[in-house]
Amino acid sequence: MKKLINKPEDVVVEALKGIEYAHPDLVKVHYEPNFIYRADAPVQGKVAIVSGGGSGHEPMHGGFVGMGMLDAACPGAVFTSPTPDQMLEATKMVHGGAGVLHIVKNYTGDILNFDMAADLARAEGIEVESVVINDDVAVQDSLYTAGRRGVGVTVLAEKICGAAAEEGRSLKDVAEVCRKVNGWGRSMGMALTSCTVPHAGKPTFDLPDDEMEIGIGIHGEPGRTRMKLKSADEITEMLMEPILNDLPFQAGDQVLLFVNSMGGTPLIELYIVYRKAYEIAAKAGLKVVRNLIGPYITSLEMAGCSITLLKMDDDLIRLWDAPVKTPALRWGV
Amino acid sequence: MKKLINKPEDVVVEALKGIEYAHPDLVKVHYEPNFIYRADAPVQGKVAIVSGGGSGHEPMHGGFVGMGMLDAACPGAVFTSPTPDQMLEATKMVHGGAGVLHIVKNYTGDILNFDMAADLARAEGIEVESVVINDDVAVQDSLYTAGRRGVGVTVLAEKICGAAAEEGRSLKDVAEVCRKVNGWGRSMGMALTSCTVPHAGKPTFDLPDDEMEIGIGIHGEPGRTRMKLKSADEITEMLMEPILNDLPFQAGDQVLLFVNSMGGTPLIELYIVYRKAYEIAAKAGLKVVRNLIGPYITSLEMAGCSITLLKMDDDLIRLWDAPVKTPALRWGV
Amino acid sequence: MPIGRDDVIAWLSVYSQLLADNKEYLTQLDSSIGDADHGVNMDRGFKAVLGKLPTVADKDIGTILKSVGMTLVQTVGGASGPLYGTFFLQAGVATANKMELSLADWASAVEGAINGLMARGKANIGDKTMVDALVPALHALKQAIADGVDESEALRQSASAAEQGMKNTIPLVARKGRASYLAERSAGHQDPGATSSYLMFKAMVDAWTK
Amino acid sequence: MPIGRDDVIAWLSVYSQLLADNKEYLTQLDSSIGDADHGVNMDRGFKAVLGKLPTVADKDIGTILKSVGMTLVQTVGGASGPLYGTFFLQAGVATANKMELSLADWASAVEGAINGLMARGKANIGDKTMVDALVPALHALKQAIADGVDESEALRQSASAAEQGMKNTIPLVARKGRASYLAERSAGHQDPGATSSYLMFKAMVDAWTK
Ligand SMILES: Nc1ncnc2c1ncn2[C@@H]1O[C@H](COP(=O)(O)OP(=O)(O)O)[C@@H](O)[C@H]1O
Ligand SMILES: Nc1ncnc2c1ncn2[C@@H]1O[C@H](COP(=O)(O)OP(=O)(O)O)[C@@H](O)[C@H]1O
Ligand SMILES: [Mg+2]
Ligand SMILES: [Mg+2]
Ligand SMILES: [Mg+2]
Ligand SMILES: [Mg+2]
Repeated sequence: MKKLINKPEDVVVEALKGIEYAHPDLVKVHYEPNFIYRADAPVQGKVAIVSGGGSGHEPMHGGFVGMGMLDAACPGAVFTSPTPDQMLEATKMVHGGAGVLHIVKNYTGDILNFDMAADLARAEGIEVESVVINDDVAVQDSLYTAGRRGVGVTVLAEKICGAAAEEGRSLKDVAEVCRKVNGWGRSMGMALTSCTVPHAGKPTFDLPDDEMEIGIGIHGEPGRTRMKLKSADEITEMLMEPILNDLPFQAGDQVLLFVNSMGGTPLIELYIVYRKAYEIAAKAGLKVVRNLIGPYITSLEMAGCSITLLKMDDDLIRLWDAPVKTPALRWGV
Repeated sequence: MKKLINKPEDVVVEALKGIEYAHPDLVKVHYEPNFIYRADAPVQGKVAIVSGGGSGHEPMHGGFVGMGMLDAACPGAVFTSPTPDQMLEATKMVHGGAGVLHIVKNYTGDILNFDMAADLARAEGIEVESVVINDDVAVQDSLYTAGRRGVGVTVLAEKICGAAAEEGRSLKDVAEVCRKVNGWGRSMGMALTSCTVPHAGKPTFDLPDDEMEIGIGIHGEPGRTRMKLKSADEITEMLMEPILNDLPFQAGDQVLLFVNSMGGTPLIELYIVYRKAYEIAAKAGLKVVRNLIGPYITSLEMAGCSITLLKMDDDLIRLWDAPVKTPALRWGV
Repeated sequence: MPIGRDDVIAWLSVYSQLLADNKEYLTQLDSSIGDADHGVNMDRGFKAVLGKLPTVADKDIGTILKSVGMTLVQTVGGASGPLYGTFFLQAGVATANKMELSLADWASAVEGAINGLMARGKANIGDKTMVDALVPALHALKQAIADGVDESEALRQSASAAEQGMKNTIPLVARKGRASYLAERSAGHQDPGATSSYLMFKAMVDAWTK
Repeated sequence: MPIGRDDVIAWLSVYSQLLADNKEYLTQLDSSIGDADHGVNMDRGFKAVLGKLPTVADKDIGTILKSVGMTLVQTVGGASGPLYGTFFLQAGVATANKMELSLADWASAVEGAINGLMARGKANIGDKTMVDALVPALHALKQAIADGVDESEALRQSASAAEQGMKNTIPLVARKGRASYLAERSAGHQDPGATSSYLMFKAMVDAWTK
């Protein structure tokens, strides 16, 4: 295992320490239970937004804490959802009197732990709404299964809901925006390599030099199918097609196109994929009005990418453009 | 070779196409010769800043083109410095009447090609100043050799000089700022893995699972020494020590601490390194007043990191904080 | 053989040790169809439980089990944290204020625990989860008690039903948890949660039978 | 044996082919002490030269060589682009308006070319660069001409001096170019640029001797 770490069990806390040292103007870090929260929390009268999940997806979620995005983020162990006490304490810390939105990615662990936390917070008199993000078209949607994973749309929802909260919208309205974003967004990912969970010490799966996994999530898990390596253009087509067919997007739609690195894929390759994805979107009659390109929701050092397409209307565009000031996303201020 | 590319010979142009599609509000792309330039170039009366170098270091330099930073960036083939016609055409395109600063990393190829371009531009009546960045303490400085490589300080110099130019300072003054930044900054890097140049198709060097290279540059070249893998804290010490001793920095100095990913190292590990580097700096009596953490000057998908320390004074701090709006660095606007 | 609080603590200690011994094995199973953390998660949780036990060792069985549940909820995370957490919290509810339990008391505490876990996780038999080991183990235990078999033997039958249930998960296509994302590709692999559940029943045999 | 412009073009074609054939070898050498692109750089440049040659084939030797130099400067990049570019530009200066050269004319054109290259790169013999192959090759050529040896033999002696110079780079510690960053670690490896320079002289033998 080749990583810049000390002991596997110290990875999360030492990274938190780094964040604490690096961004005191933006965030504070609470230990035991662990969470990152806005330096100026609680913002009175504003709906607070709390998210969280396993570590290993950086900058998500901790890098998105700050003005215009999250009020708090709860990091679990690597790829392990955080525990209810983290979300409960974070919720109490950032609650500014207008209620708290929990943005939860659809994984059994995240759902169960956030549910417990929400129950506990409500028992303490805090109004909590939870919205579950489940945008991964690689997973068949079904009533009888755990359903689709929450992936790339999470980043977009956190940005957009953060702006809505900043505007002073009510908890109900911010949750509504979140559900709309979730409903209008679709993602799919692929891996060129596995990643290594620090505690496990070896790659989660073995992938021969000429093969790739299509339909992966963000936890280093294998995907839906393994196949021979293909060109960037072919891979981009394989990711875009199920996305385009699923919603379905319609000619004339305005969209945000998000090309994300799984961690180990460098920017130069993302732009090659973006180029093709943009051309496919244009051919489908979609107007790419906004984009995001880079490592924003990652799987440790996994090489690969995911593509997210989010239908936009004027309200969403305005919320996307609104000022944001976090360690990982910053504009307009 | 596992990469999201089509043909090796198309990597640079296809990535440029992606940049063109993605950031039309910020930059334009010129092909044959290839360069990226500010969408609003030339900015009349402002000193223009042109940089460039081999591709494979993204976001450097193309991601730094825009308001408050570079006016143009010339990408060569992967790890191959660009040719003089690129720098000449870029220089002519962005020249706004106040002269052009060439920021050149100290590599024989970059120096020779930029020199030729500067001569040609001067012959066409454009005032050109060149500043060479050579901040890599892993290389012994000597009159008889090619000298030290230009690495991390390049990013900082481009940001700071961009702000100085935006303020309306003269070419002489902007070049002076650049030389000051180069004089006040030191860097050192290390690799956990090699990287693969697309055309070469296999890793530049083989590194056993339990070894690392210390003192690497940014072109996938082996470093000064190979040794057994160590912990993040030990590695950070090995990078910080030569940096601290070289300038030397003095207790009480204000510094900018830049922890950079070589491409394949994820953010969570960078924060672990940042944590230790910050503590070492603090122990040396340095005050870390600004920082930058992320993949900004990379070697394709190489895993590893570099650390850059830049002494700051109030002028440099103000220039660092000044608004910047580029694909890869954005704040204050 | 009444089950005293020392027995409960002995069981928890043995289970912790089994989890520590099988940490890599469980993580390995989770690598194939999950995210390579189940062994690490369970070991972290039960290490914390071991640390907590001395502070409640002089309390009643219900308090001990609830403290285990709370500790797991706060240290494990993932899917298994709230699930095993709920299991122990509910077992604690059923044994509140008890200093000693008959095997039948214990069986009904386990039943309440499993019901709580299933209510939380909404998985059924055949979904390829821990439920596939837990439910057969409970049925075997209840059956053995009803049949009046020797208590040690009852525990052994229960554990072996858990083991069989665990093995039965191999051919299944997962419908719950992370493995469900793999759909057909999840078949052919043993469920990690079912495996840690089997170990829990094996720990009763190891701790309570000679 | 006067050297006509067709001979110059034949030489350039043979050299292009040698570079194409040795693209991976040169890149491999550059992997050990550089950045793994020398073969790719030279091949890209000389492919462009081949494409350009037809447009200048009816011109004088000086024009042909200058066009080669300009093409290399604009397509190779890296250190070798301006260096080989300068080499050919200066060779073109020395042969301006010539339709035919004696071997002595050619030797002095090569001398001008090498001087230009060395003025640009500021490397000397022993710095572990292309200079280590070029300078001995030139000296051998001049010596052979002075000694009045057969022209084919003179070219062969020149190429073999280049080859020896190239091999001599192996033990050297680099002082110029990328390999200098490796300091002592650069010893034990053959310099890629010296290798492509040797191939340039080998191409004269292949093209001009039977
Ligand atoms: N809905 C559920 N009901 C019961 N057990 C479940 C459910 N979802 C997952 N599990 C169990 O949890 C195990 C995985 O636990 P663990 O790896 O610790 O958590 P995570 O899946 O969050 O990484 C699975 O093997 C499965 O047995
Ligand atoms: N200053 C110099 N003078 C002469 N030759 C040099 C000099 N610097 C480098 N070289 C030659 O250039 C070769 C490397 O060329 P190439 O790999 O194409 O460029 P780069 O080093 O920019 O990647 C070296 O092997 C060496 O022979
Ligand atoms: Mg997990
Ligand atoms: Mg090069
Ligand atoms: Mg798991
Ligand atoms: Mg090279």
